[in-house]
Amino acid sequence: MEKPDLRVNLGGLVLESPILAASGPFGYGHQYRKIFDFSQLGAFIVKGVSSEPWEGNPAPRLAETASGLLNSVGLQNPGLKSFLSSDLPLLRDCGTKVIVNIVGRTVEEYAAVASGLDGADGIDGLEVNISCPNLKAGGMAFGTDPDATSKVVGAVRKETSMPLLVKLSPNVTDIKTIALAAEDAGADALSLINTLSGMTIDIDSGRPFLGNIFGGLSGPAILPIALKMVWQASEAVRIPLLGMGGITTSADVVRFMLAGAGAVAVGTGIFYNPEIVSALKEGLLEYMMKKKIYRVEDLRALAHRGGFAGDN
Amino acid sequence: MEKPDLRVNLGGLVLESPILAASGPFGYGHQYRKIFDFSQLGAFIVKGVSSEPWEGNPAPRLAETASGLLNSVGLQNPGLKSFLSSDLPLLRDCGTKVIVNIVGRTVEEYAAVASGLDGADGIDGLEVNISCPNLKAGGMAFGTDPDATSKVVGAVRKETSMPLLVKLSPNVTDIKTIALAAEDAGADALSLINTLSGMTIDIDSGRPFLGNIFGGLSGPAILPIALKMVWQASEAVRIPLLGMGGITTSADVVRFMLAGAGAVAVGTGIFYNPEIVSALKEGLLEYMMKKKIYRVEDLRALAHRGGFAGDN
Amino acid sequence: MKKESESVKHYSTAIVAAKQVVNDRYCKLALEATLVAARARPGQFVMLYLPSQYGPMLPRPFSIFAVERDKGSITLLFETRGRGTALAAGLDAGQDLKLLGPLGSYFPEPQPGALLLAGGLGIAPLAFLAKSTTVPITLVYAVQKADHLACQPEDLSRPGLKLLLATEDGSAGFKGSAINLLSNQLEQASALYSCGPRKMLSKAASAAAKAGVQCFISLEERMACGVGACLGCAVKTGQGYKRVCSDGPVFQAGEVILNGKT
Amino acid sequence: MKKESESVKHYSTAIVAAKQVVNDRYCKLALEATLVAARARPGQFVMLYLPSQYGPMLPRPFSIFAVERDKGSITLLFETRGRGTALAAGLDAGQDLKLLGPLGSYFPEPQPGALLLAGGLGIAPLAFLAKSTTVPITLVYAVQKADHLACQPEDLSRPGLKLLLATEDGSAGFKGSAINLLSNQLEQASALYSCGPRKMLSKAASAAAKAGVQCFISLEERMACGVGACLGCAVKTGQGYKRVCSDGPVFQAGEVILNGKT
Ligand SMILES: Cc1cc2nc3c(=O)[nH]c(=O)nc-3n(C[C@H](O)[C@H](O)[C@H](O)COP(=O)(O)OP(=O)(O)OC[C@H]3O[C@@H](n4cnc5c(N)ncnc54)[C@H](O)[C@@H]3O)c2cc1C
Ligand SMILES: Cc1cc2nc3c(=O)[nH]c(=O)nc-3n(C[C@H](O)[C@H](O)[C@H](O)COP(=O)(O)OP(=O)(O)OC[C@H]3O[C@@H](n4cnc5c(N)ncnc54)[C@H](O)[C@@H]3O)c2cc1C
Ligand SMILES: Cc1cc2nc3c(=O)[nH]c(=O)nc-3n(C[C@H](O)[C@H](O)[C@H](O)COP(=O)(O)O)c2cc1C
Ligand SMILES: Cc1cc2nc3c(=O)[nH]c(=O)nc-3n(C[C@H](O)[C@H](O)[C@H](O)COP(=O)(O)O)c2cc1C
Ligand code: FES
Ligand code: FES
Repeated sequence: MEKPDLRVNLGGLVLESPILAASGPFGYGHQYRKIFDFSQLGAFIVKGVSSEPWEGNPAPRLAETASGLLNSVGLQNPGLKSFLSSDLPLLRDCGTKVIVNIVGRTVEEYAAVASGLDGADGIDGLEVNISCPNLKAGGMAFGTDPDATSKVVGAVRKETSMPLLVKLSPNVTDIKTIALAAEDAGADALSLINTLSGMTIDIDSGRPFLGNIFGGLSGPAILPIALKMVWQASEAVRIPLLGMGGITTSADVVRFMLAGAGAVAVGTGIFYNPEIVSALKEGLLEYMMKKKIYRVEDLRALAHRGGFAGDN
Repeated sequence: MEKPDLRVNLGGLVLESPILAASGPFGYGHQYRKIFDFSQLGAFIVKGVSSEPWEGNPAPRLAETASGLLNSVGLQNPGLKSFLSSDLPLLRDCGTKVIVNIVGRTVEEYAAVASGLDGADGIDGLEVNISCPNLKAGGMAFGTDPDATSKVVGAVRKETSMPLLVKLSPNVTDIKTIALAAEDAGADALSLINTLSGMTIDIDSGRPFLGNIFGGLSGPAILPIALKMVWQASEAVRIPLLGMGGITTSADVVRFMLAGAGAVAVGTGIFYNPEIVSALKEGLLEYMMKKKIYRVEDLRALAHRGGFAGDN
Repeated sequence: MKKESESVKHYSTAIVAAKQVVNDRYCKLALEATLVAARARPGQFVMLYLPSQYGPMLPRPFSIFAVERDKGSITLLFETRGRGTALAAGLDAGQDLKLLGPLGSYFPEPQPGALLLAGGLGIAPLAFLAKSTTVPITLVYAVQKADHLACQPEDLSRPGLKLLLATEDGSAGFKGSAINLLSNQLEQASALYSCGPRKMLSKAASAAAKAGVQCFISLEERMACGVGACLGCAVKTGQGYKRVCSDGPVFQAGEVILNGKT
Repeated sequence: MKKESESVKHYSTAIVAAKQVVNDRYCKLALEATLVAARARPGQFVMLYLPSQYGPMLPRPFSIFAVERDKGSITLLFETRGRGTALAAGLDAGQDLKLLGPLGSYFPEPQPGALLLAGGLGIAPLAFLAKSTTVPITLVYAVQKADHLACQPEDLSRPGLKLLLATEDGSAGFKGSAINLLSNQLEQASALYSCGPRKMLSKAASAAAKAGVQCFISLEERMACGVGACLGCAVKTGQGYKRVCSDGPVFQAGEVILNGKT
C-alpha cells in the first residue's frame, strides 16, 4: 500500500508533517531535543519573544485542573537580542522548520521584534501572538478587538516577507471577525486557539492559587471549544489554519483537520507524554491508511463537505 | 460546636442552602424527586420554558468529552401552557423553592413567558436565560451584546415583581459589560455561567457528531473559566451571584463562593452522581466547621479580601 | 411496549458477583442488585457508574441480559469498546459500584409464535425476553461472523425456543442478511421483537409493516441522566422528539422515525 | 549546588520492583530504572508518568530517596496526598510506568562536619545525600509528631552519621522547632544542606547566613515539563526568575528570594 503523503503548505511554508510543536510548552527547544527527535515535527514554534526581556509572573505559575492546565508564565522571555545570540543558534539544524512566536505590549514593540527577526538565519516564519494585553488601550488583549488586531498584524506584515501566522485568542465573542481582520491585514495563516482565561482558588488559604490570579487554560478540557473555533474560522477565511487546543491523541489531530485545519500543533500534550509527537504521527498514518486517504491535504475541512461517503 | 448557618439571600429569595439545581440537567424535576431529596436543595431551577413549545435539535444530542459534556438539546420544552398545567403542579410541595428558567427568540417572547409565569402558584422566582439566539438580529445570542441584554432584561422586569435572576453566557469577550447591563436593567441576581460553545467530530464518518453540529460544553472542564467569570462579575456588580460550571466536589462549591458567588448551582454533576446534592452539602458543612466559619455568607468573595488570616 | 412503572428507579450499590470474559471482545458481568433483580423486565436497562480513578465520567447504559431472581442478581453482556466498557471489563468479583435501575419501558409479553430478531449485541435484551416466557417462539440471532457471537447458542436454548443463527460470511448458521432469513418467518409470526443496529431495525420494521405484523424495537442513544430529565437521548417520532431512556428504549416501530435526519 | 549534566535526561520505562506502604500516609516505591540509578546524584528528582485510566494527567516530581546501583533501582518516598500519589501508592510490583530523569541540579559533596536539615518529606533527598558519603555529618530530621516520621531512624543510620530527631510535640527526640535545635549545631558546621517547607528553609537560610555558614537548599514548585522548557516552576532570585526543575531544585540559599511575593 502506498505510504500516505503528510506534506502540507501552511501559508507558504512547506512542511513534511502536519504536526507542529505549539509555542510555549517546548520553550526554546533545546531541552526537548534530547528527549524526542525534532525531525518528526512539521515545524517547531518557539516560545514568545519580545523586544526587551520580560520577567514573567510570580509563582506559582501552574495549576492542574480537570483535564486541563492553568499557566501564568506571563510570557517570560530573554528578549530579542538574547534570543538571537543564545537560543536561536541551538535550534539550527534541529531537523525541522523554525517559526518564532512574537509578543509585544504596543504595536511598536511587535513591529520591533518582527523587524529584528526578519531574515535571521534559521528562522522560517513568524507567528504573532495577539493575546497580549494592549498597554495603550486599558490592557484588553489586542486579539479581542478587530481594529487592534489589524494594526498589530499590519505593522508586523510591513517588517517581514517571511510566512506570517497570526495566533488568535479564544476569549472573544466572535472569532470570525478577528480571523477576517487578521487575514485582511496580511496574515498568511492563522493559528488557533491560544489559552482560555481562567483561574483557581486554594480553599485552604482562601486565596487565588496562581501568583498572577488569572492564568490560561490549555489541555484536553478546551478541545471542543478549539474545534468549534477552527470550524468557524475555516468558514470565514481562505488562508490555511493551524489548529490546536488540547490535542493528545491522533483522533484529536484528525478532528482538527476535518474541522478545517491544514496542520495542527500540540502544546500541553508534550507534558503528558514526551513521545507524543511520534505517537500522533503514527496514529495519523494508520488512520489515513484505514480510510484510504493518501494525501493529508484531503482530510482538510472534510467535515464541512459531508465527511466520508457511505454511512460508517 | 455550633452548626453552621447555610442560609443565603439570593436577590430577595431567602434560601435554606446555597446549593441549587441548575436549569436543564434536572429537567422539570419530577424524575429526580424519586432519586434524591429535594429539600436538600436551596432551590430548584426548572429547565427553560418558552411561550410556545420548542421541538429541540436532532439526535445525537450528547457527547462526552474530556471531563466535560457537550449537549445540543436545543431548549426543547413543552411551552408555557403545558408547563403550567402539567409540570408545575408536580413541583408543588417539592420541599424547596422553585425558580423557572425562561427562554425566547425575541424580546416579546421573553416578555410573554415572564408575564405568563408571574405570580403563578408554586413559583418563587424567574431566571432569564439570555444565551438564546436573537432571531431579529442575525442569530447572535442576546447575552453576547449589552444592548440586547438590556432590552430582554428590561422587558422581563416589567412583567414581574418576583426575584429576577439573569443567566449570563460565557461566550463573550468581556463578561463585566454584560453583567453591568443586566444589573442596570433590573436583575436582582446574576447566574453564571451557561455552557461554552463547542463541537466534536466523529472521525469514523468524518462528520460533526452532534445532530446540531454545535453544542454547549459543561462539566469540570469549564470550571476554571466559570470561576474567573464569577470573580470578574463580582468586581463589576453589587447584586448577588449564583455561580455554576463544572461543580462536582464541595471544594468546587467553596471555590465559587470565595470567588464571589453567594450561592452555587450544580448541573452536569448530577449525571455523575445522583446523590451529589447531599454530598456537596455535607462537604461544605465539614469545611466550614474546620475553618470555623459559621455563616456561609462569610465565605462570599473572601478571596478578594485576602483569604484566611495566617499562612495556611 | 409497556411504560416503566414510575416508582421503581433505584440508585444503589451493586456488588460484582462474577465476571466472565467471553473472549477479547465480549464480557459478562453478574451483579448482586436485589431490588433491580426483583423488578427488572425484559427490555429494561441499568446505568452503571464506573469508578474511575481520574475525574468524573458519565454512567453507561446496559440492557439487562439475564436475571436470577432467587440470587438477587442481574447479568449484563457487553462489548469492550471505549473507556466505560474497559473499566467495566476490569471489575473483579467482590468490587462494588453504583447502579441506577431498572430503567425504561419493556417489551410486552410474547405470545406463542412471536419472532425475535437480534443483531449483534442486540441479543442482550432479547435473550432476557426469550427466557422470560415458556411459550414457543423463534429467535433469529444475526452477527457478522461466528467470532461475533457474544452469546453461545447453548446459553440461549430452552424448550420451545427455535434458534436460527445467521452470519454475513456464513461462518455459522444461515449465510447472509438477517432480513432475508426473517422474511420467511414473518408471515406466521404473532409479533416481531427486535434489537440491533438502526439500519437493521429500520428494514425489519418495514418488512413487518408489509406483512401486517406488529413490531416492537429497542433503541440506543447517547445518555446522560437515564431517567427522562435531561432530554439528551432524543429519538424522532411522529409526535416530535421522545426520550429513549424513559419513553423507550422499547418503542412500537410505527411510532419512531428511523431514517433521514433524526 | 551542581548543575545537572545536560546529557543525562532519559524518558524510559521503569518497572515497580517493590512497594512498601510505610503507614496510611507514607509509601516507598522501588523502581527498576537502570540508567537513572547509574546516574542519579543526591538532590535530583524524577518525573513519574502515572498510568491513569481516565484522561491524561501531568507527571509528578519526586526526589530520589535511595539508589541501589548494583540492582539498577531507585527508591522514592512519598506521602499520599492527591490523585497522583494515590495512583502511585496503588502500583504493584511488576507493573511498569514511564519515568523521566534524573533531573535537576544536585547537592555538592558534603565535607566533614556538614549539617543536614530535613523538614517532613524533605528527608527524601537528604537521606540519599547522607548515604552518598562516608564522612562524619549531622542530620537533623524534624517532623510535627512521631507519626509523621516517613522514614525510621534505623533506615537512616550509618557509621559517622549523627542523627537528631525533632518533633513539635516532643513525641520523638527533641521537642520544639528544628531551627532551635539547629542553632546549637550551626557554629561548627562546614555547610548546611536543607530541604522542607519554605518557612523552615527561609529560617534556616537566615540562621546560616548569620553564622557565616554556606547553605544549600532544595525547593519544590508546581511542574509541568520538568526539563526547563515551560518556565512553569519559577522561583524568584536576585537575577529574576529561575526554574526549580533545571536551575534547581538545589540552590545556594543566598541566590533565591524565599519571602514575600515570589
Ligand atoms: C438502552 C441502552 C442499552 C444498551 N445495552 C448494551 C448492552 O447490553 N451491551 C453493550 O455492549 N452495549 C449496550 N449499550 C451501548 C453501551 O452503552 C455502549 O457501548 C457503551 O456506553 C460504550 O461505552 P464506552 O465508554 O466503552 O465507549 P465510549 O465510546 O468511550 O463512550 C462514550 C460515550 O458514548 C456513549 N455511547 C457509546 N456508544 C454508545 C451507544 N451505542 N449507545 C449509547 N451510548 C453510547 C457512552 O455512554 C458514553 O457517554 C446500550 C446502550 C443503551 C442506550
Ligand atoms: C523537585 C520535587 C521533588 C519532590 N519530591 C517529593 C518526594 O520525594 N516525596 C513527596 O511526597 N513529594 C515530593 N514532591 C511533591 C510531590 O510532587 C507532590 O506531593 C505530588 O505531586 C502531589 O501530587 P498529587 O497528585 O498526589 O496531589 P495533587 O494535589 O492532586 O497534585 C496536583 C498538582 O499539584 C502538584 N503538586 C502538589 N503538591 C505539590 C508540591 N508540594 N510541589 C510541587 N507540586 C505539587 C502536582 O504535581 C500536580 O501537578 C516533590 C516536588 C518537587 C517539585
Ligand atoms: C506553559 C505554556 C506556555 C505558553 N506560551 C505561549 C507563548 O509564549 N506564545 C503563544 O502564542 N502561546 C503560548 N501558549 C499557548 C499554546 O501555544 C497553545 O495555544 C495552547 O496551550 C493550547 O494548546 P494545548 O492545549 O495543546 O496546550 C502557551 C501554553 C502553555 C501551556
Ligand atoms: C443537558 C443540559 C441542559 C441545559 N439546559 C439549560 C436550560 O434549559 N436553560 C439554561 O439556562 N441552562 C441550561 N443548561 C446549562 C446549565 O444550567 C449550566 O449553566 C451549565 O451546564 C454549566 O454548569 P454545569 O457544568 O454544572 O452543568 C443546560 C445544561 C445541560 C448540560
Ligand atoms: S438520558 Fe436524560 S432524558 Fe434520556
Ligand atoms: S517544569 Fe517546566 S520549566 Fe520547570
